[in-house]
Amino acid sequence: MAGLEDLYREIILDHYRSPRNRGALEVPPAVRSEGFNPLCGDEITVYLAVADGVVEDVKIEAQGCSISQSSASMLSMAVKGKPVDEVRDISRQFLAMMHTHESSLEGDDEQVAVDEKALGDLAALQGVVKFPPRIKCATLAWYTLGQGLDEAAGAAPT
Amino acid sequence: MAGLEDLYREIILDHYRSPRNRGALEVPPAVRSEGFNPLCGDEITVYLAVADGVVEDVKIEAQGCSISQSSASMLSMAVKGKPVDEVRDISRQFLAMMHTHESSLEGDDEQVAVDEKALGDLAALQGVVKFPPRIKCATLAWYTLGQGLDEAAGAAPT
Amino acid sequence: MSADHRICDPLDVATIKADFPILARQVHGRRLVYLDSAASSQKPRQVLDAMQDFSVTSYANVHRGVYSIAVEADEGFEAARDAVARFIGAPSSRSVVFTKNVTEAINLVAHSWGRSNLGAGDSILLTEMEHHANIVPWLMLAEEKGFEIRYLPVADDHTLDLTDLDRLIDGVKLVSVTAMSNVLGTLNPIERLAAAAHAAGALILVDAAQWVPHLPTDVVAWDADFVGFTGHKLLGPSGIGVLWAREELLEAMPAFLGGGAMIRDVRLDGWTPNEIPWKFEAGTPPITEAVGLHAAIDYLTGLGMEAVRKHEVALTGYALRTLNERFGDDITIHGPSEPAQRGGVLSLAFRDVHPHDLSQILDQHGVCVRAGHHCAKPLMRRLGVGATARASLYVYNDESDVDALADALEATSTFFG
Amino acid sequence: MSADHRICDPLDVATIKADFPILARQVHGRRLVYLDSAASSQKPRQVLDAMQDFSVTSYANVHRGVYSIAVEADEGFEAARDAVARFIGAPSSRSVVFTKNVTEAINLVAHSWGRSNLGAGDSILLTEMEHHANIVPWLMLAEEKGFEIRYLPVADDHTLDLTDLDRLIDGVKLVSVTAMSNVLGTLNPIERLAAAAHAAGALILVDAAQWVPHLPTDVVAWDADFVGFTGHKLLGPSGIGVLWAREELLEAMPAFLGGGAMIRDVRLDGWTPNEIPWKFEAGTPPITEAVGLHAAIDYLTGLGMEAVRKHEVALTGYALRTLNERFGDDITIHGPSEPAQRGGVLSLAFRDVHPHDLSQILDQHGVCVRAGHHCAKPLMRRLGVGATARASLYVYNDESDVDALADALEATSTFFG
Ligand SMILES: Cc1ncc(COP(=O)(O)O)c(C=O)c1O
Ligand SMILES: Cc1ncc(COP(=O)(O)O)c(C=O)c1O
Repeated sequence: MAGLEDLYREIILDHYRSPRNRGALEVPPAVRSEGFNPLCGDEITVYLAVADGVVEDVKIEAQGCSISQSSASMLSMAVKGKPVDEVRDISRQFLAMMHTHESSLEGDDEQVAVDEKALGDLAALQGVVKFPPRIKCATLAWYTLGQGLDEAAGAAPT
Repeated sequence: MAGLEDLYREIILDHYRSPRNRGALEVPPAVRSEGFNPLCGDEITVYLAVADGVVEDVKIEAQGCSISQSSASMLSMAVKGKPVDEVRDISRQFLAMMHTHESSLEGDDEQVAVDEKALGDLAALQGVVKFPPRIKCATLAWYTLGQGLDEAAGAAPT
Repeated sequence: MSADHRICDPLDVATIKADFPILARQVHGRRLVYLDSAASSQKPRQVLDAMQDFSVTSYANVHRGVYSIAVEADEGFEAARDAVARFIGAPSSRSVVFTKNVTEAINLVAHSWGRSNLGAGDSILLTEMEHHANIVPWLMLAEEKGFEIRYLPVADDHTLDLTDLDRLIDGVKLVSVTAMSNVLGTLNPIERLAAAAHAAGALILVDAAQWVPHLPTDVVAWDADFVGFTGHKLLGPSGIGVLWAREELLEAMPAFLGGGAMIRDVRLDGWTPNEIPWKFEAGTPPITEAVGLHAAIDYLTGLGMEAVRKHEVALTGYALRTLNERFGDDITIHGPSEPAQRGGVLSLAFRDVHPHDLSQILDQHGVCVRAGHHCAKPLMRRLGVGATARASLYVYNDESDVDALADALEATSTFFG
Repeated sequence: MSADHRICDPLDVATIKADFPILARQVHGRRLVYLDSAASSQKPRQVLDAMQDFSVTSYANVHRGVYSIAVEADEGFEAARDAVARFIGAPSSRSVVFTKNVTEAINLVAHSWGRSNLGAGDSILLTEMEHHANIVPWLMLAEEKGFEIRYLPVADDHTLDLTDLDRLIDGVKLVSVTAMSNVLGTLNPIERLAAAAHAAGALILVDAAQWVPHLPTDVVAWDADFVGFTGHKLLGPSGIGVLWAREELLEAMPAFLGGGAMIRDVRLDGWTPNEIPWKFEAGTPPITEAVGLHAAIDYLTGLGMEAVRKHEVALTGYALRTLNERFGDDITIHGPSEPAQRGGVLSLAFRDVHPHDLSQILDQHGVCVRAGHHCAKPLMRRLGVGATARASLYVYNDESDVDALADALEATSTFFG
């Protein structure tokens, strides 16, 4: 098993200590999505303000470990101000990186090429894949984001 | 484990080959009780004609192994013409003999003194206790008899 | 006397026998001749060792503990799920639910799918050759819900009588059928029944308790909706069974048992379920047993399920020939007469010796056969018998075991002449 | 630094440790310090050997097969039932039902007793400190039947708040309560609650999953109606649990799972149940697991449950003193502060290190503690935390393990300073 330095990179601890974009947005116009990690009790609420196909603002309420908190914080920075398509792409890339080592329960090991540059700070979370039980900590915010994007798409005027 | 000669005594095989008191009685006046061995499929029907506190007649329909059949046949001989009280006593004695070795599931090993003379032919079934799974074969007819006696007592004019 | 029809066996049974420590044991001074694998099979060293190794190196409760041995325990447990999925051709492990036995698997379907889909005016189709595990749960639910239960009859050649299939299947919501009879050995035409069920708008549940251990299994080729089987009949431990079901069905079904691990959230006034398959696994699962089941699957995969099946066809043929030649009219062997159409389950009637007495006497010769109704009382009534003596074959049996059975049958004449 | 308060231990823990092969293992180059027995305990050689011996000498399916090894298997299985009965002071083995875990035991009561006794207008009483296994089955049934669920609150000292007991218990049909909290260690006043339940005309179910492994148990002294516990928490194998209930209740309750062994007769159109306890044991039970549970009970009986309890009180006291002395305000240990009023379950909050991170770092030091909600989310909400790190003690733990925990806690400052 890998050493803890792979898990607790400085940048991760920094996001944990000073989480970005904490708080709530008014719903509506924003959408609100909730995620639970059924096994450890981590909970997260993602607020998304989407307009004209762009994630104009994002806020996060969460309780959880350093990994889930820093992942949520990094998420908020990575998606804020980005077009929804691009957000979905980042999300896909991030989840692909996380699932490289995950239980084959998730099905075939579809290889999505991971573009570390696109992920920015998020690449620091790569060490998490060496600690299988922590992968769900890192991905919780992202699945919750996905629900929020779906909801925003459904709510959008067509 | 004991040798098979302990189980298959000549007298047992004789009752098996030529079961006594086979058949049915008209119900009512007779009472009819049914027993099943849930695990092996043995089935038995006991018909009792009880009048004035005496088992005046008994008939048996049964399918099963040599032990269950011979026990039923011996039962029919042992109880026919006897007062109900005496029949209950024989039954108690027989069941006590059978349960000496049975699983403590049946509760405390209450020691009923067994009077081999009173049991007559039935004493030949004593060897069965060395073959635990066969005890239920030997006792099936007796539990069914007990149900029949209870029913006859309930049905009797008071 | 039977040397003239020695079989050509794709398995090296002598080597296999050596893998099963219990077969080295003696009973009444004779070698143990174990012919009761249809009730429960024995376990090879490889399975016992895998369980022991797991227990002394990586045991912990599962469900994503963070520390190392918990991670290893989780991996061992989930790897077992993956192995089960591969073994039965399941498209994903998400659709593999661990239960305590196949009985629980069928009850799970009855309580979850059945309770929410079957009501008065509905009907389901079973067969006359089902094990009680595939009758009683439906009788219990029917008492509560008032739906009708129909039965496909057993024909005189001991196969399913499909003459009236179209009429009987019409309008049913579920067909629930054993892939192989545990009394007759009959292999049922699952693909055909699945097609008929789907054409009638019904789902099909396959009780594969006797099939999965003995023949290659492909739940997709069957086009089945639910498939259940049990670990202790396929060289694995007691305490574990499997329900496989199509993912969409599991997703849509309400949970059955409630408790830890099957939830996403619990509040004092409500709860939400976890994802499949965990939604159906309340409480601590049979962890070490899953590891044992995995080892059993690896063992059988090592032998090759095609080879296992060929071995059993050949040995069943040898047994049918040997017993019929030696005992002629004194013996009746229930089930289809063609080895290729049946499994190695031989329910016997021998002279007028009751099955209990038969089993008792065979035991004196070290030969283990089960006597009774084999949890199939409706089938017993159909056959017109109260019980049978059943000898069943598996990978560790060979001609010497069949010969021992035949020799022991002769010996019954000491008491039952 | 803690040498001054070495405890006087009635158990010879060094010898006990040597009985548990997994404790000889290393993790990250450190000795394994197993502090997660509240989730699942480890197994001694004696249990592993008993299961192995049984598997290689006497394994067969149970339920009265006639041949010798089946007789031996039956005897082994039923002897386990007798041992369970003696261990918990049950008046007879007939009232001991084997399940797969305590979760199934509670679900059995909910489905069988609950489904036929609880309806709209009824109510039951749980507590805020229940494990999901004793909440979700009732929430599920209440959704269907529409009865009310009340909760006894948890007081600030982490015992049950009984102030409103009279009002809350009035009119309920069932009180279902854990004997010991798996998060707080709190020991609940079962005799008092049983008396109150009976006075109110209610039955009482005791979730004794955390009690039976750690304290002497007497179901008669409790005056309980239903008691459940689980094998894997008392040195036994996974895959087996126990429901004990008063005989009259079991007699009157309808069967739950349907299938083999639980029937007296089955026809195409109906069935009749077997006697208790088998009426509630559908299908092949966890046979080898029962033998393992028996060996675990023998092991604990050999140590003496009084001595086990004394050991845990002393060691819990040592742990509370050590951790409080070394970490002062940096540590919060949930649960009652008096060792005599609690079990050896220490749910910790440490500085601002999240329990997951704590568990991860402790693992680097070989120390196994569980992080999470411990299947008690309502209690977590009551405590105002999302998760805790839980260290739990058992017979194989001693002061050196507590010291290792404390040393490892110091090391968290490397990352979380
Ligand atoms: C108090 C309590 N109840 C119930 C359970 C559930 O036990 P199992 O998972 O063995 O069913 C546990 C343990 O997880 C427990 O601590
Ligand atoms: C066809 C069939 N179905 C169901 C079962 C029940 O299996 P278990 O007792 O493992 O649930 C058996 C074996 O007893 C069987 O042969």
